[in-house]
Amino acid sequence: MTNLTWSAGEERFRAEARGWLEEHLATWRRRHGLGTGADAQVPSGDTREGFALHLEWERMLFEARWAALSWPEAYGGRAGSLWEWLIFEEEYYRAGAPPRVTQNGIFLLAPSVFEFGTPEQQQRILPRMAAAEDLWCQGWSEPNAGSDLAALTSRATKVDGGWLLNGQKTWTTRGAFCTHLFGLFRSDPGSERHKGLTYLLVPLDGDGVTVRGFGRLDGDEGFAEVFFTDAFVPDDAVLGKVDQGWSVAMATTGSERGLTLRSPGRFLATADRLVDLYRRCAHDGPASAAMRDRVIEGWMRAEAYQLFTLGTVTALTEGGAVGAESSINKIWWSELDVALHEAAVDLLGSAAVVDAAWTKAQQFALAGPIYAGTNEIQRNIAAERVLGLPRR
Amino acid sequence: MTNLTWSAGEERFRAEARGWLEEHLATWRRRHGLGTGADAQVPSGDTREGFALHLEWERMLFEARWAALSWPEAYGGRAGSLWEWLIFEEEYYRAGAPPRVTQNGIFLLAPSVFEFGTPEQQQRILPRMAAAEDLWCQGWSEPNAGSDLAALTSRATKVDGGWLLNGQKTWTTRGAFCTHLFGLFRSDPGSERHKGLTYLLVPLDGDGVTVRGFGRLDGDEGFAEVFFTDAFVPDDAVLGKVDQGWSVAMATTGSERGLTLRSPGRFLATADRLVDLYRRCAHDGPASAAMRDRVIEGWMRAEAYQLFTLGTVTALTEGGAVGAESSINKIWWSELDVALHEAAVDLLGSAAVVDAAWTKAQQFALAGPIYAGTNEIQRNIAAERVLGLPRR
Amino acid sequence: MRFAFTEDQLGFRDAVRSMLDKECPAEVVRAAWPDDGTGAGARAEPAAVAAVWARLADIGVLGVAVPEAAGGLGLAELDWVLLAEEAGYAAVPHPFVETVAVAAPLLASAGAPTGGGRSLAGIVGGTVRIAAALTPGHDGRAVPYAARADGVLVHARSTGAVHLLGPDEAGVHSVRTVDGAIDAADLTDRRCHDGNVVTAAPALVDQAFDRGALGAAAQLLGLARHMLDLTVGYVVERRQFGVPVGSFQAVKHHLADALVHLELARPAVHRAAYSAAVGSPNRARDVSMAKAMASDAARLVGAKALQCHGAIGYTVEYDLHLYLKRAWALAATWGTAAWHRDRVGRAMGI
Amino acid sequence: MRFAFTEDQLGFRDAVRSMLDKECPAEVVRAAWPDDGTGAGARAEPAAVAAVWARLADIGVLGVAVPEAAGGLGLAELDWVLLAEEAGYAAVPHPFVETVAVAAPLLASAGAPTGGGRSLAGIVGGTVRIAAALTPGHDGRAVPYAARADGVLVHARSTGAVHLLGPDEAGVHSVRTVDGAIDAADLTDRRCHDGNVVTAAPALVDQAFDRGALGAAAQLLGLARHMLDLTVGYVVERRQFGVPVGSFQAVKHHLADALVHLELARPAVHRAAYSAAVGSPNRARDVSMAKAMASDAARLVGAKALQCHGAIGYTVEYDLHLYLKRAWALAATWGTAAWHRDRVGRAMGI
Repeated sequence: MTNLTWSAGEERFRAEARGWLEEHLATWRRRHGLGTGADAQVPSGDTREGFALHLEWERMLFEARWAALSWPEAYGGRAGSLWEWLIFEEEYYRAGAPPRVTQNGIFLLAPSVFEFGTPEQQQRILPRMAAAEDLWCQGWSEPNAGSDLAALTSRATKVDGGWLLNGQKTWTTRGAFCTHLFGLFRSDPGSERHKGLTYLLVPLDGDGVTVRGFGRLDGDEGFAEVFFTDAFVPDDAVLGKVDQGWSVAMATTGSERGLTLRSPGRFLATADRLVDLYRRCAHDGPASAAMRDRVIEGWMRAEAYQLFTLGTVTALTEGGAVGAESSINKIWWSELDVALHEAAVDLLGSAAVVDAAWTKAQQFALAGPIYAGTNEIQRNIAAERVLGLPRR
Repeated sequence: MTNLTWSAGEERFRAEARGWLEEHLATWRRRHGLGTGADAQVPSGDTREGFALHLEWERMLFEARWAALSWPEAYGGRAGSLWEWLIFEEEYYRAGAPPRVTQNGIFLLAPSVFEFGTPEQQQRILPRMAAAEDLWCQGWSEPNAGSDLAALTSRATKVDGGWLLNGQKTWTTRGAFCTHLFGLFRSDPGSERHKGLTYLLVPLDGDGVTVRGFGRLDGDEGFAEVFFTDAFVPDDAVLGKVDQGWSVAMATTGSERGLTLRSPGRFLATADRLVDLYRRCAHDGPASAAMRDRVIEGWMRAEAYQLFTLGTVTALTEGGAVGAESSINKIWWSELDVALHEAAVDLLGSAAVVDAAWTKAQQFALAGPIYAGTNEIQRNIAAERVLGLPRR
Repeated sequence: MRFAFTEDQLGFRDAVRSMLDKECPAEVVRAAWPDDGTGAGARAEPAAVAAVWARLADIGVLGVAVPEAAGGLGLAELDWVLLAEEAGYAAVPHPFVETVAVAAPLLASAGAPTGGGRSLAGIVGGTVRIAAALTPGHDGRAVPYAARADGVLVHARSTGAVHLLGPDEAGVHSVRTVDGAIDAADLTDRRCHDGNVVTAAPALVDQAFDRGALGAAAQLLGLARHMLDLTVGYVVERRQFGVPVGSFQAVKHHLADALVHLELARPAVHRAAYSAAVGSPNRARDVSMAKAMASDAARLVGAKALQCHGAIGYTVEYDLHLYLKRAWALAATWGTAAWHRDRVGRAMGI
Repeated sequence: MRFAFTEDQLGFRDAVRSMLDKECPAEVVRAAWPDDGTGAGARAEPAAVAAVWARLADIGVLGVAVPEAAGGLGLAELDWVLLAEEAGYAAVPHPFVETVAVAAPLLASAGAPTGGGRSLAGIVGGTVRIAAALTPGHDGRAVPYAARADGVLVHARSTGAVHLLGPDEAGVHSVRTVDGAIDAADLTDRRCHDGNVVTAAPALVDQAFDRGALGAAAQLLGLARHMLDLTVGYVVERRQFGVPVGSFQAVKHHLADALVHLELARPAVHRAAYSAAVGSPNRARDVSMAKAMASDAARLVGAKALQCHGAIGYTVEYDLHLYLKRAWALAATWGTAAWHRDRVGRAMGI
């Protein structure tokens, strides 16, 4: 039967999460003089100043076992269900808690470590990741390999006991502040395209690794270039099999586009804040009535994303899998996020020139149709793999 | 200097056109019991019943030298300027006069006859075209040559004194009611793509020509298939040079997409009727305020098309030419027309299920992004020839 | 929490789907159009068209929302929403939602006079079809199926009551409609009186309207899916420039957009069915969200389908227009998308 | 009827274009940003930034709308609209429109007190820059350039008069803005009094606002063109999957859309300049249409430009963001697109 209510246990879980978040967010903000509630001014975690502050918050999450709640307890989680994860995400964004600076490790790398890692790797990597001791950034893109990831040229050369890395990665989110990088390197020098790549786990503090941060559109030093010059990593830095990195990476990009990158809670919270903004900004008059229609439309789209996700989680819970449909997901949430923020900017009118929470978030939203596989690529995938149109 | 006023002479021309149209439309409608003003119910010219009625109207236009007003007097025109043509079109649609069933001859074929025809051809073809004695349809598309026009396979085989035609044309607008067809045939049997095609002028009443009308989405028998089986046309049916038909045809499709196919007057009139409809349908309330915003936007887009055209005509008048920019034109007016009619349908609400003037026009508007070169093709052209993006 | 249908619900859906696939292909929808192809009013119903309704009765679909005591299956919105989607997919040329999802449960719960050939048994047995004009503010013009229905539910603006009028009481005048298969009529002389009142209870009146809007939304999903299927089939086969037109990125992106909007409207419709079935206080809001999203999705899918077909989609000889015009009719009735968004906004307090 | 500029107007435009091309490349716009790159308020103006204004003075642009008697060129909207477009193209980091197109002719026609370093001669000579907050309902927050302007025009809500305040009379407080080059400030303590009133004549007040909105619209056209140029240049060079990304149909169609919207917004802006220059009764309507269309076109072009660039466009090291953020600032000020559409509707009587 369809049942869109939460169980008593889930409601208790929600209450616990809500209570904890309220209390600890207040503590954290108070400790650093960040203000309270809607007026809280939290420096971005994608800046050097903000990152340390956010690490402290991440460690508070870890202490209470919220950081990676769906993981086994042995790795620092609480073996929560996907439903509990959804509930926590709703409460997290509803409370106005900050975006997770540990996200790329916990939501993108970890699923691959669970699937492809050795027990030794899992034990070595996951607890420190959950505890925000190791901070992971992704190293996919290169200057000439963006949408065309298979064109990458960074090399891993086999040497005794490990690999020597050479080449350059770029657009590495939070790379300037992280401790480790995961990414693909060409391990078979004669290989082309998707073949002969190896998925490697690389500390950023080693010899031969240079990281240069640079600024994103929204003003944060959120990107980095990472240069490798004969940087050594040992054999146990390989995730999965040598030369088989593409399939490991695709599993990760699947998670990225699919469920775990952007939970509905994030957009539900944005939509609710947009409705509040409308209430505050709207004057009577035709122009604002046209805005009202857009605000309602945005709210409905966020709600639809929540419902779509409930269906996906039901299917996963009952043994299904997420495949190419994750492209549908990515297109929807990224364009929803743009629409919600553009409506907010239009409501703000001339106040939208100010660099403040809504405008900063609007700029971040604009990256959504680009990162994690551009929406052009996603539309190709949806058309080819879901609808079966010819690849050409 | 910029001067957006009409001269005294142009204003007299407008007054004359307005007066004539008002009087003669009333006469014509009264004679056939078609009702008056906004309530007039004129059968579509793209139906068998309607076509005869429209021919009568076209001949009234011709008698008064409005039918092809920019042509020399010798061919039935009044040597009017492009400005006068624009003014007449504005008055024509403002008065609610019916779409021209002679359009494809006068606006698509005639420019090519003026440019490529021999004096004999001009004398033979143009006056009868203006008088609506010969009625021309276009024969470009074939079942396997739509957007890909150069894939056409209808053949013209050289014989003594002329050509034998074999093959099939389709999507021929008003083909079932017209007397002549203009189109491209493959005259060099060894040729491929754009080469070896000849532009021919073909009577539809000859031996070996079969025309089958079929229904359009809007319910009218507006399309036809034309089959050729050893149909003979004499040598003087060739427009331009043998095997050089592509360049003649491109000149014609240029006119089609460019200025002459869709004058701004048509959309200004639709926009004004939309504003009237809004006044009649709008109730107070937020939903209608959202509609108001769309109505205003539609009106502005129609106005912008008018202004864009004034710039084009100024340039043409001062010796310029219209090139690939005509793709910009085609994209704009076709999408404008859809937007205006969709707004009307939304204003009508449940009344939009009725087959009436607005809904019929809405269905016709939907063809705009398809005919005269799909908007996908137009966007390719705009990107490649105006912006210079690589063809691949 | 579980957002999925039961095996039984899916099994019933599959049975209806395969029956309609056989009994209601495009030729049958086309047969429901008047001979002149222009949608002009009532005339004798072709046998193949009548047979669709009879087969729906045979497999029990018409009584899905009739209480078991009256010979039906006694099921609720979550049970029939998938069937309405299938009726939409097939563009069933009958007042399916009006009769099965609106009239049947309304007559059952109102306990209203349903004699004179308009009984619940008649609905279950397939001898009674009922049209409806229940959208707030509806002026009785162009009511789909009213030209050949056995009765029509109308909302009396002055009293707020719903009446069931026979054709003789409604002043039925056929009108030409864009979708020629819906046999619409203007109700020019609605004689509402105590004798034909069904209910004046606002809760029942609102519930009936919401069921109609939900059913329309479900049909729109089905229609959108059908148009997308037709288009995918066409662009894979049709070649231009030496390749299938479906290999052009512009075509791919049009259809990916269509897919995305369809897939995200679907859960909104299914949630609305749930809210209606469990009597949620959010029923009106959820139904309105469903109808708004389904209307917009179906119109977008239809526009993309037409564009990706090109000229062939613009002919009446090809089937696309049958589904496209039904989608337009359903988007325009039971409240437009803008009207429903406004209703969502009111429910949200803005 | 003639809808084209004169040779003189085009020649002046070309002169300004080539000067700005040299004097105001992206590096200079970037230099106008605060060192921390986050747009936080006023500090010493870099020499290259100041030089742009000086060069504009040198070639007579600053006095374009100042009467000849006061040392200017005495020209009108049709003469400066193309120059404003060029200032937009270059993203000139100065209150160009506010000073040249709004303040100068307003001060000239109002005959108001313009001493204290805020004289017409100062404008012509390049020593005076003036910011403006004249949008109806403006609350004095985040006024572009107010942090380093020599004066700021404000509209006093209670009287409807326009006042010219010195920095000391306006309570200037720098604010961080998305576009770091516009040095905006909140005016927290506006001391409007008879001594600094410019005019209370509604016709002059309205005209000043319309000139600002028109100038903003023209700048938006220029910015859109610049973003399109940058993007075309990038997608022709950048290769992925073995081909230039500009050869992908999706990229072509994004940029064709951008082109179409830009090309159709342009005549709307030029017509508004004409209506303003000839004192047309439709001036307000035409200016609002221009600002609405230019704002929407620039935002659309900006979105397409960013998407077609991909990640590189999302960095502050690449130049696109300089123009994108200016476009956002101009779309948000002098009335949003929705506000202007409403004004068009009122002029149309709906």
